Amino acid sequence: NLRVQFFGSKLAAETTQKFRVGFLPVTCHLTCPVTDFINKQMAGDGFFEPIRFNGWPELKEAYLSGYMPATFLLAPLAMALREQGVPVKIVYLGHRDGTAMMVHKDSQIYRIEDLKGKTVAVPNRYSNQRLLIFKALKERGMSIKDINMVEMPPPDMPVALRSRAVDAVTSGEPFMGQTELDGYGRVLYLTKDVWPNFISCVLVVSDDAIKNRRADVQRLVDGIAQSGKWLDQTMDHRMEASEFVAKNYYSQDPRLLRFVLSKPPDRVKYTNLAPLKKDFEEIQALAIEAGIMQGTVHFEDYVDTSFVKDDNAIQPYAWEGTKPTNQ
Amino acid sequence: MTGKLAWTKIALPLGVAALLLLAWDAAVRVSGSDIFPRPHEVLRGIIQLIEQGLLLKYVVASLFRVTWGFTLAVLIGVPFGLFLGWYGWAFQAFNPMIQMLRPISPIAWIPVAILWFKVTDKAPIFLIFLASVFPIAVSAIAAVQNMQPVYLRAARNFGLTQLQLFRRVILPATLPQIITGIRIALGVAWLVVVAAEMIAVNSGLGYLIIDARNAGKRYDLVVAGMVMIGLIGLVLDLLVRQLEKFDEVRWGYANR
Amino acid sequence: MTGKLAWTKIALPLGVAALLLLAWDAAVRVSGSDIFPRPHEVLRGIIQLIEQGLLLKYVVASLFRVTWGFTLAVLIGVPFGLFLGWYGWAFQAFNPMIQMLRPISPIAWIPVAILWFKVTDKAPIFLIFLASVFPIAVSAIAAVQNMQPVYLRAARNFGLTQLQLFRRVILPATLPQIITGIRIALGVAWLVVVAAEMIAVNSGLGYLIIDARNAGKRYDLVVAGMVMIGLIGLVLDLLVRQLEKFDEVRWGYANR
Amino acid sequence: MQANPTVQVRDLWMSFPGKRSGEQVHVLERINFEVRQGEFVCIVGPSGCGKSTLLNIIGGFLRGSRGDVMVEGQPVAGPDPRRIFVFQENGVFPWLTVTENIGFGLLKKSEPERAKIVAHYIEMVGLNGFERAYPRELSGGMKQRVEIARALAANPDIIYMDEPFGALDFITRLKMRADLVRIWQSEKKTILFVTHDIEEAVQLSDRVLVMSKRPATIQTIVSIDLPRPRDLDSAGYLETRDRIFSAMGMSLRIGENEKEALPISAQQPV
Amino acid sequence: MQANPTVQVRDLWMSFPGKRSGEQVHVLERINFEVRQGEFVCIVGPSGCGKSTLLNIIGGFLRGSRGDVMVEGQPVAGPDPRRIFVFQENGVFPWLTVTENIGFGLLKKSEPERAKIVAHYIEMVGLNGFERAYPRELSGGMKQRVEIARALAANPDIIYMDEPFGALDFITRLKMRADLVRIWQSEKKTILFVTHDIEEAVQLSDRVLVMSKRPATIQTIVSIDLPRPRDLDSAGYLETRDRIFSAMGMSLRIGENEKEALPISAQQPV
Ligand SMILES: Nc1ncnc2c1ncn2[C@@H]1O[C@H](COP(=O)(O)OP(=O)(O)OP(=O)(O)O)[C@@H](O)[C@H]1O
Ligand SMILES: Nc1ncnc2c1ncn2[C@@H]1O[C@H](COP(=O)(O)OP(=O)(O)OP(=O)(O)O)[C@@H](O)[C@H]1O
Ligand SMILES: [Mg+2]
Ligand SMILES: [Mg+2]
Repeated sequence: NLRVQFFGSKLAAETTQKFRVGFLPVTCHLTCPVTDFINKQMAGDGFFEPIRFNGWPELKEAYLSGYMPATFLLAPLAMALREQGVPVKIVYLGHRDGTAMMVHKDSQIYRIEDLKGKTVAVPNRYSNQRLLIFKALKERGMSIKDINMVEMPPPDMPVALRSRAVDAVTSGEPFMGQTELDGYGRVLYLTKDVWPNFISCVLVVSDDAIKNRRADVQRLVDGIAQSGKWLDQTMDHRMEASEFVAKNYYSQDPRLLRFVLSKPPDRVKYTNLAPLKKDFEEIQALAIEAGIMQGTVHFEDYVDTSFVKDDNAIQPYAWEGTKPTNQ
Repeated sequence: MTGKLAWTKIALPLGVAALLLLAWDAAVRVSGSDIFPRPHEVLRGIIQLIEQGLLLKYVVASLFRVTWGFTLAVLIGVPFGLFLGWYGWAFQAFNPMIQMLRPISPIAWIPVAILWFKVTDKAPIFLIFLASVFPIAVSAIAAVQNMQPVYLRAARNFGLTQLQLFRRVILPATLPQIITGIRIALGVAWLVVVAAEMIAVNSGLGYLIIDARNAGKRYDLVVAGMVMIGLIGLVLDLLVRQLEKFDEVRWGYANR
Repeated sequence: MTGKLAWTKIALPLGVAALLLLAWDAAVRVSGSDIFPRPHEVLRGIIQLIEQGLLLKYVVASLFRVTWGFTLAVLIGVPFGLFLGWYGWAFQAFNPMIQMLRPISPIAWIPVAILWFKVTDKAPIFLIFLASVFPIAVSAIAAVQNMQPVYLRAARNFGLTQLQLFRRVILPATLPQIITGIRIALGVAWLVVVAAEMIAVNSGLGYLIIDARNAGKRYDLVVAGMVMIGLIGLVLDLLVRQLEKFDEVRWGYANR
Repeated sequence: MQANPTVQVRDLWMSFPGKRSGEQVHVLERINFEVRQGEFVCIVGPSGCGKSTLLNIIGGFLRGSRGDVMVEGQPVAGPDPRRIFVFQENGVFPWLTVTENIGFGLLKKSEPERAKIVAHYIEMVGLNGFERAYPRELSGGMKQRVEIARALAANPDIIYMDEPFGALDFITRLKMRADLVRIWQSEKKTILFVTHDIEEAVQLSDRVLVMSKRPATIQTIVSIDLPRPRDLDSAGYLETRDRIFSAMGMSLRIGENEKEALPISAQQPV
Repeated sequence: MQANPTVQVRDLWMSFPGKRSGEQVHVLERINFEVRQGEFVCIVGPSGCGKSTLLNIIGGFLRGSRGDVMVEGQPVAGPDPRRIFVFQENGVFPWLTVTENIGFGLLKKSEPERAKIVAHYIEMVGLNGFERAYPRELSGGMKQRVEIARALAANPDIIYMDEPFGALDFITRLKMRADLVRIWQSEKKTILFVTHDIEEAVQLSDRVLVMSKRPATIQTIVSIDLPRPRDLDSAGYLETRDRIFSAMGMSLRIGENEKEALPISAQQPV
């Protein structure tokens, strides 16, 4: 391979390597470490290599550079990438629902309408949280111009809310749960209240991997689906996952993950993750309105549904966890 | 002579720049990559920013923040550095703290900045200040400590007040070295502008870069932001170097 | 005398540190905030890291990256800077490029680093190199350009080869100033370690800070990372300053 | 207070820490002398014997290893604006013009007064036309004259001068000597003056301190009771000069380094 | 080639750009002279007249505004290792020891050869015991001797010296003069020597160039045909010396600045 590697090859993932999957330490990507962990417990070794990143840009750039053939990604970002000609396909969802908008508990904001004139922090322009605000405002006869939207790295949101530097924050978990757990954040809305079955993150793979490493992709999708169902099977599973993910993958306080996964239990859901056209059409419509997509691509272009023949047929992992360690 | 000088001053760097641009373009083309933008794509990105009226806005916003943060850093760093350089006890007392604080990333300071300054322009200004004040202070301290002994002796001989001593001897004697420190610090101030503009500001060249990195595949805009910062850095450095032409500091420079 | 010196060198900074710690503790207590850790909580965080065996691992990982990036920066920056400082045409040709490159944030370079070096240790090393090579080069250029004319003349008189000239006159004549530049650059190298370790590495003090930030409310660990970086910065600066004691550079420093 | 000792050096020793070997460089040994108020004392001695070191200790810029140095009855703690030093190395501030350098010690004076004094001394050292020049634009001798003018302009009680006329040509030097003596006589200053020119020492001073080779002791002190203005052809002058010459020759002959021990007659055939 | 002009200065003019006013400082005007190979030429003249400037132009460190300077038949393009300059400002490298400084021009020699030469010149300038000292540990006169030794050690064909003995005491100075003349005689060097000491000029040189006040022209050139070793009491010596004295006095009297125009007799009463 004499090609100059200096500016990256065209997403040519090296086939010899273990299948790499990028993720961030957020609850939206929880199925990634869960799948890996259960696999290692059951089979002694994982069949893919989860690569943990610390922020969206690096994650995406590593994907674009061809370092890994698959990654969790913001849904609107994945769609926009396809539109920009990046050979990427959404094959499965990361979760449904799963975020919230928090206000300070002492603030006078009780309804979405009260956000008028307030400062609201979102992670970035391509986050679905931002689109969700578009939707929420539109449904109440308001527009984005009625609020002051700022962008901020999610890790800084708790401090910003605590010090009331902003009036409201919204991002992936666990940052929202943290504010609630610490007693100064109050939920203004959970995503399910505004946008039932909300999707924030999706699993994407490169066209190249779909063509050349189909079996790996299929195994990955199956694994994610199985662990999603496993998570939603019992609350014990969620508590178990909180422990091992917090300890081995996220280096967070397990208490925090337990909180996010249980208060309320449907704050975030990991079932029903097959990509559906109507969901994405709704996202796309909002994305066009929000100016992050043109609308030159469609569901069939950016989603490959062929890896999920029948989502309902997939069974959760038959793994009961390492109970003794919980004592 | 002047004709020749002007020629080399303009033509040489332009030649180097042209070569670099060609190399960049060739490298991207040869690699067959479609991720990294080619020079003309970056140019197109800049033009697009101009058309949207964003470029000027972003440049002004970043210049505003850097100017404030950096000016504060100079106003505090130079006197503080001179002071520490001159008074041994002050140096002993505060130098370890300075050496501890200066390698700490502005990113680590972001929570503090938000806590203190909320989501205002003051937060990035604070971060820029923090990153640039230490190089300035360190160079001022070193400059005082390296002053030629004979000037020190002459100065001490005339019974100046402390203020006069600083104003009339220590400052001018150290200025050539301090200007070098200031030039380095100015680069550092811009170096952290991207980190500083992570804080909920919706403008600035740092924001442009963050935003473009967040966007799908807009590396043309990332590079556009880098190019703009580079150009501004070049101009500001030229301006600071004009200081070296003043009679009060010219003594410190060999005749070129 | 030595007794007194040792006393001030240790007791004074410790006193200042103690005062600062008290002030920090009081500030957090008064603000009633529970976000910011108090000093003893940070200490607990550090102890926890030690117990997990992470602290040493992280320190070693960051030291490894910074040492590589910084050493490369010194090895390239000093000769390159001396060269540009000495040859007017080279300065004319390359200085604008340097001034353009040096204010560009390492964060903006991350995409390039990932493209070139993938997610390996080379990527952060590259970013650290990039951030520290320019301060070093700028201070070396300035040092040559500010050399005392009489040394220049004496040097030119003896008909040295270019290499001898650099090795035996220009380098020693500029070393005191270059060491100041190196000290500043060492701070800058650490300044960017957090940004550099954003690239999917899973070790290092920068990683610790990012990771702790991602963990919701582990500011005790964020501050622990800051403190560790600060302590390392202090030690490294002390080491670099030992260079000033060598006979070959002592001439550049006033007797203290 | 008149005729009281202004400078008293009692049993002064000085050594510098040796570089590598750890052995010390002994420079001054058992130096004892006094300078009365209003006296003009010259110090002569071989190069490297310790003249600058001695003057720097008296001036408060260095500290002796042992012994006392009192000036005006007080132990010397540091430099003092009533005692101005003219350095052997050029101490003119390169960032100030000639005018600003000469006016440096006059910050307390009003602007016009300062201007007047500065103009007077610029005139005296013959730097008219160079008022606004920077030191880098001056010749070696001109820089030296700026430093002398700066010291005189400050109107100190005591002046310490370390080879102040070393870089001046013969004529300028004569003029500067005459000016210095005039100022000293009219304003009753105390002057300690290091020179390597024995004729200069005899022309200027009341007493000449002849130092021996390093480690330097005071070889002899030669009093010069010749009337002023001094007649350089008078027998007294010539005799005093020759006494110092031979004292210095002696100081060499008793030195360890016999190679340097040139007899006085060495001045004859070159 | 013997007796051919080694240094030829033809119609040399030099002015420095005036600082603020834009008016220039005219330093040299219409300078014409030649130095034959193996000749010892001294340059004397009032302080600030342009002696260092002239020497720097000949040495290739400055460029004249007008006129030609040829050395060994070639226009001077820059400094050359066969022509070593001893600077008026101290040009000793502060980062090198005495030994390293003196051996600086001998990089091409083998290690032991270099050590031998260095030892020889350290001995000659009387710096034994200071081989490993750094310049900051030396006195003013010792630094000057290091620089002289460094120049002589390089064994150049031509030596340009700008007040090299200015900071030396009387005895050391006599010894250095004798050594310089010996080296010059035995090794047939060409020497251009700036001094402010007229006696020194007459003792050393074949010809003395007397420069006028700035803008400097060559006032007179005095040939000294006295046999060596020179008898400093001989009538010829005294007569030559006085001719130069009066030429220099003249040069002052015709200067613009009447204040400085001290008559020769000024050397009498101080
Ligand atoms: N900082 C120093 N460290 C070590 N030795 C020193 C230092 N300063 C001076 N010396 C030594 O002290 C001795 C006396 O030096 P000093 O400058 O007093 O001589 P001097 O009589 O003024 O000579 P000169 O006439 O050449 O100026 C010299 O041998 C010198 O090497
Ligand atoms: N770089 C410069 N810029 C402007 N003027 C200068 C510069 N260098 C020298 N001059 C002027 O040129 C004149 C001659 O200076 P030069 O150093 O040649 O004198 P000199 O004869 O060597 O005197 P001295 O005996 O005092 O060393 C002086 O009037 C000085 O002010
Ligand atoms: Mg001395
Ligand atoms: Mg001169």
